[in-house]
Amino acid sequence: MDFMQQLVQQLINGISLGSIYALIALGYTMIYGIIKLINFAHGDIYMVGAYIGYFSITMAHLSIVPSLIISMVVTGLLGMLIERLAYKPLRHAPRISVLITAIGVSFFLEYTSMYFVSPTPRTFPAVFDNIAYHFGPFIINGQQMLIFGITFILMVALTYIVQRTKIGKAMRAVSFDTETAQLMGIDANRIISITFGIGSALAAAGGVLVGVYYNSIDPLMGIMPGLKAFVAAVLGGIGILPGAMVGGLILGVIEALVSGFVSSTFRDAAAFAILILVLLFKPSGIFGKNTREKV
Amino acid sequence: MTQLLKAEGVSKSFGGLKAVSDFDFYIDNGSLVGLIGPNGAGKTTAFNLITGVYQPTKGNIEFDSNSIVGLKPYQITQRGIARTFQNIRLFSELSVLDNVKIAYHSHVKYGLVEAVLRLGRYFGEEKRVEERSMELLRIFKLDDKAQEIAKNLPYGAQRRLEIARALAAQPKLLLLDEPAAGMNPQETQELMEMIRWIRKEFGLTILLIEHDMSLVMGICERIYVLEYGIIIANGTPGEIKKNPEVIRAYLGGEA
Amino acid sequence: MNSLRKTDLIMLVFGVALFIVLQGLITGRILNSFWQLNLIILCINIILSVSLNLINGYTGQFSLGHAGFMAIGAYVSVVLTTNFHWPFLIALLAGGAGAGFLGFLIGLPTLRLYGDYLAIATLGLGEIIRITIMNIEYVGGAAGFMNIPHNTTFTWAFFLMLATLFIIKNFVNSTHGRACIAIRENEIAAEAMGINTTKYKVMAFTIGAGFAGVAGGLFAHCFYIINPTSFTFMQSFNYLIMVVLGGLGSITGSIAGAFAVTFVSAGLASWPEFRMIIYALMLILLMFYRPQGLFGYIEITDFKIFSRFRGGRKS
Amino acid sequence: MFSKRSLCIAGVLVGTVMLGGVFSGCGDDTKSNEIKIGANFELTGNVANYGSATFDGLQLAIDEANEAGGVNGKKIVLVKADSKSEASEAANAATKLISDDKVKVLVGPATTASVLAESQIATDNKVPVIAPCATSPKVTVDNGAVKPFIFRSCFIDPLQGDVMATFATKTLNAKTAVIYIDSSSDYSKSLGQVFKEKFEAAGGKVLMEEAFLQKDQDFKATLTKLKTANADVIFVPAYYEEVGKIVKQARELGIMQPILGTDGWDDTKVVDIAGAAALNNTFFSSHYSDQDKDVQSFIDAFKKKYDHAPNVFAALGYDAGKMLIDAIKRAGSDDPEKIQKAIEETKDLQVGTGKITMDKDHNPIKSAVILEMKDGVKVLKEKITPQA
Amino acid sequence: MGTMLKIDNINVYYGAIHAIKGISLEVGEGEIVTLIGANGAGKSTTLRTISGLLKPKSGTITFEGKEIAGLAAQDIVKAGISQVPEGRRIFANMTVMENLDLGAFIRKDKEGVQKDLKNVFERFPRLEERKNQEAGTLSGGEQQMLAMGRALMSRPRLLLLDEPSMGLAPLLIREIFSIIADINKTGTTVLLVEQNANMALSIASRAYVLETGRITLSGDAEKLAASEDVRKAYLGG
Repeated sequence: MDFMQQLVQQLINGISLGSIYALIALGYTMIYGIIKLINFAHGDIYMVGAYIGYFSITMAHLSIVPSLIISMVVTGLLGMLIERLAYKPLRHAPRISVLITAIGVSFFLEYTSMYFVSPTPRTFPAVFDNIAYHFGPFIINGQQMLIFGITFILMVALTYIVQRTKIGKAMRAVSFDTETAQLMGIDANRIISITFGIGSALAAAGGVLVGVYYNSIDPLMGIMPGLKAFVAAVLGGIGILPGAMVGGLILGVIEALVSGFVSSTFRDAAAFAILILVLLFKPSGIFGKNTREKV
Repeated sequence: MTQLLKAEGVSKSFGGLKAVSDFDFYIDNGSLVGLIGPNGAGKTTAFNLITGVYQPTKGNIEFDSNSIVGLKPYQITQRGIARTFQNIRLFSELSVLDNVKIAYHSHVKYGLVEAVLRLGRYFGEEKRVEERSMELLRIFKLDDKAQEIAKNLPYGAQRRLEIARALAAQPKLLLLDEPAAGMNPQETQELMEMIRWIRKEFGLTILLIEHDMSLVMGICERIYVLEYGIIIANGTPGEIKKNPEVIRAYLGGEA
Repeated sequence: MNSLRKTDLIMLVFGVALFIVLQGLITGRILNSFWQLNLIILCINIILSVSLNLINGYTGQFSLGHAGFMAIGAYVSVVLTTNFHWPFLIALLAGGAGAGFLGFLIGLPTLRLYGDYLAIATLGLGEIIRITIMNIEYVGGAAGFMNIPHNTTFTWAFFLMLATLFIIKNFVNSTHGRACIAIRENEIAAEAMGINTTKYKVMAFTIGAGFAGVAGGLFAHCFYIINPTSFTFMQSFNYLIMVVLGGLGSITGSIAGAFAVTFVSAGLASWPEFRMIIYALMLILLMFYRPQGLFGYIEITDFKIFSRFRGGRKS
Repeated sequence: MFSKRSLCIAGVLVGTVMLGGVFSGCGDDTKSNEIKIGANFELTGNVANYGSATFDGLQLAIDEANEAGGVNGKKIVLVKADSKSEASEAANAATKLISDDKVKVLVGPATTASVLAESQIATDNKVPVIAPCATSPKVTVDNGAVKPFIFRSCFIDPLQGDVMATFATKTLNAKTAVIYIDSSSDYSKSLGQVFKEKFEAAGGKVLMEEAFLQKDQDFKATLTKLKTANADVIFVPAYYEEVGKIVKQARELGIMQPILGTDGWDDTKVVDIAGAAALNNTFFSSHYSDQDKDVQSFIDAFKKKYDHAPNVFAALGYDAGKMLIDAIKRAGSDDPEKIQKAIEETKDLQVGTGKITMDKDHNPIKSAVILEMKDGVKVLKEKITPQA
Repeated sequence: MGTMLKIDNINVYYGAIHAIKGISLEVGEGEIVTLIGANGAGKSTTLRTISGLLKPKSGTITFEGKEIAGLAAQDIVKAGISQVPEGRRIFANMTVMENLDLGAFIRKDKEGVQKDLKNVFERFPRLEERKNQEAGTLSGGEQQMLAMGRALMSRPRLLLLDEPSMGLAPLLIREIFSIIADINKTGTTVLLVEQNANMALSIASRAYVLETGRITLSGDAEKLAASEDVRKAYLGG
């Protein structure tokens, strides 16, 4: 393979990796958008989603689609429950306390899961054949396309929900100005709760798909993807759905290129370096709007 | 009298929207000048331009015969302009005393090493700062509340504390942004006396924005009236009160 | 104003007395080496949490990269002691200086960012530092640096901790510290009071990073081996937890936070399955009932017993 | 600001912790009919799966001994401590086990760096350590000097690297190779190095060396790069979790060459993750073959207790337990120094994975096997009995 | 004319600050009542308390005979009170149409909403011209119209207006006030908070003067307009 060929194959690799980051980042960015909380537990919710999917497939012997739906629903409810129990009481507390609570929730999910499912990784059964498609010298496999497709569809669906539906308008209103939204008769608490539900369900979808794609899940699987998804969301402009998608893809492509042409051990460093550079020149991310406090 | 502050042709637009346009004004050394106008007329923007929070889109501002355009807010403060804020910006979790002590920052004469190892001038300077701060608090009748947390003070006291804090920065020109907002008539009366007194005592020049007409008319020597970012009148309180433009702008169209 | 000196003196006497008692317990074998080791770790954690508090608590800059600076200090000092046979103290200070210098270089551009953006940027910087170290074969790469002399004793840890407390307390109680606090309280007003906010943010960041470096050096000379896994962002979270648990803006709080985290961790060592679950629940519950941390903005010297000696601090 | 209630909560919290500390600090009343053994393992953190698997194996060996009436009439009690997958915490945990729980012997942790951190403390306190699966030579030998109290129950990296390099050149006739290591593991790094030396010494050529990090999920970028080298074999000395994904993704990218590995591969998870088909044409070295009769009893016992097949970590943990029990029996006492002597003299001991004899460098002499994966089943390809 | 809103001796605190010190006031059905006073006097706080954004520490608020103090903000909107907040606070990143949709958030009757939308567009033709424009790009006057239109979309029986004249040109202020009067004529009761005393008094039937959290004057709007006290309070002696 010559350089160009390798470059194209690396772009394919990067986009497929990036779709996963994007999928988790979508939920991250929604939740951040509405209560401005770095929900460090998001990656762990993704992990829980993967396990629920795993148990639906292996124990309840369901096929992939119902398992995916069950996982999304249950995890969505879990997200709402976490919001209700852990974050809502702290709505007016200092932000850093909420952040610590989020870290606490993250630890709690990781280690409670570890207690119940043991730290040993579980292997996802192969729920469908993974066909490799050859386009000339390039190889794309079915699951890669599936993940990219699902991420894209979810992003479009989510954008539709947020832009066009009543509940979506309420979300944007709460996110922009909670108090005024309340003056419109919007129950802000309910909207926040729903947003958590949707965000968590998205994370669960990500978890199940990653389980299917990489075959292996473990209780600490959410830490790095969670962090990367957050980086992706910030990169794209946190709170902005297409931003999360683009941020995720950029991150994936950067990682693939660095792994392919430099060294994979510098991959994460490169991802963070790009993030910092983008922030220095565009402090609110690629799609973000700059706002400064009014004097 | 020399002109302490002089603004010439100052304009400021925010994304095409002109907040202040072709602003010409001056403040004589030692005078007490008022800046009035309806809400949204651009008064606070004028303050922000003088103190370096905003940079003018065009025009020049001179302080003490030197241009201060392009300087950072802290540099402008160090040159001798201090201000208060319309929406009180105290260090709200700190004690009243610490609020004032912080403002002495530019005038404390000990270095980092002296501070950290508690050598040399540290104790003397800290003592001086504390004494001076307490003195200021006494002037503003806040000395008995020196150890209270600023956010727990009543509104009027917070306003006074903000002025005390601004004075601690030892300015030549003091900018007061609605100092009497939220005060009752009696408090306003006292504030008026206090502003007169500190001007004399500290040899200050004062520019103030105010809604409370009794305050403005009562103490200002000269008043600028602003509407839609343009100065529509300029004169003594007596002149301003009779100016039909001002009455229209201020009391509203239908009288 | 002699009361200030008096408070210092009392604290110093108290510190030395505490040291004599603890050292006595160690020499007398009443505290076994596990507790001795944990006391050393406690001292290190106090240095880390107090120095992070200077950045996060006092200056209000949300930094999540403390473990990175700790790593710099650790690696610089172990290279100097192990490969160049420098004296321990000099190597520690060099490690601190190295971390501080890096903090300065990094802080200058980064501190223009605000809030969560600063947090994720500093987290990223910490990870970049760690990954870079992991790729340097000279210091052992990912496997770690070995054969480090075991220089860190309780005495070293305790007195360096005391020095850190003394210096940071004095910094905070000077006009420089007040400038930092003013930035936390209201950056716009601080600037209007003539405070060069960029300068003080960078200063707090540099000093905080420097002490993290010293703590890193102490940490590294404790275990014969260090590897980059000890300096992940999870460690930075740990120090943040200590600071917030104790109360942002309170040195006493940081000490209490470090104490609580260190000993909860040690006390739960026998129940590894539940250790993290209990720890997590403790965090969540504490944030529920005391979101401002155990001590909030309050110092131990603010309590009644000390009021006779009260100096420059607020009540 | 300071409500009474919250002060109370704070007080109670701090108080409990302190009391907890004091009590656990005092509780070292060893009963005379017990022998305490410290199990210092990665039970939480990044490599918790390896640590806890090793611990499971150890636990099985101890349980068997206790059910058989104990050792020298005494019951063996395992005291667990968590090294949190971090070297410094491993040292901390070892200190606790030695000084607080007064254990006589330490077993663990699983990874080299953690054992190295622990070893000095153990040496200072004259407590023997058996490291079940730390394969780096540095664990037992430091600058040419054998560490008297440190032992292991697995073979060392040079052996495996040598075996696989020989296998590649002799059996597979490979002329070129690429090496893909886990750079966060000492194990993987030193195996990569040994393989390179031996492979090149045998006339082969290493075309490319790449690295990944523990917990990586996606290897396609680097594999795409490795594919360009088009080497005869790919050597991946790493642990099963990543290996499974690497093999799977390599085959997906059309890399069909033989992939070689080491004992870190030995877990059924590899098959689950990579899929049986992808694993065809892969070979790895390990400690035993499950077709080996001597090993069957261990595998059965393990399956009975834990409901799943043991992996290599569990097997090595079991071996460590066996070694220890044997040594205590022969020492006839729970005196750490006597146990240390006894471990040194271990000879022809039947453990879970075969027969072992301790050599002068505190490394067990045991046979190695090369296994081939055929449709998801491990098939014994070669058995290498070392020259003692 | 029945009493629609009755506030009885409420006290409201912002943290430690006692912002409202025992205010009582009444709004009769069909009236325009105005609350005037200087900055920081507590006018907005009063409106925010009625809307449920702040909870009074003591005192009662009854709306159409029902106690509403302490209800959640969305339930107060459902009860029939809508507020045009100070500074307009439109959702700047959404279109004009979306803002109006949000105003009708609590309503389920699609046809009624369509009808009200038509009414709003009739009243504010400029909003219809710009219905697909981002609200943040509107001029100050248009934003005020949007904020009012948005509040009307919930079809309130009581409309609370907080400083509708703020930052607007005189011509526009006149327009806004005639619209307020018009809205009132079509059957919506109005409680108006204003700094522009003359303007407010010109359309109101009754007025209350607020100073530092207390009501100092109240009565017939025309009489207050002529009163020297009000003039003094604004222009100084």
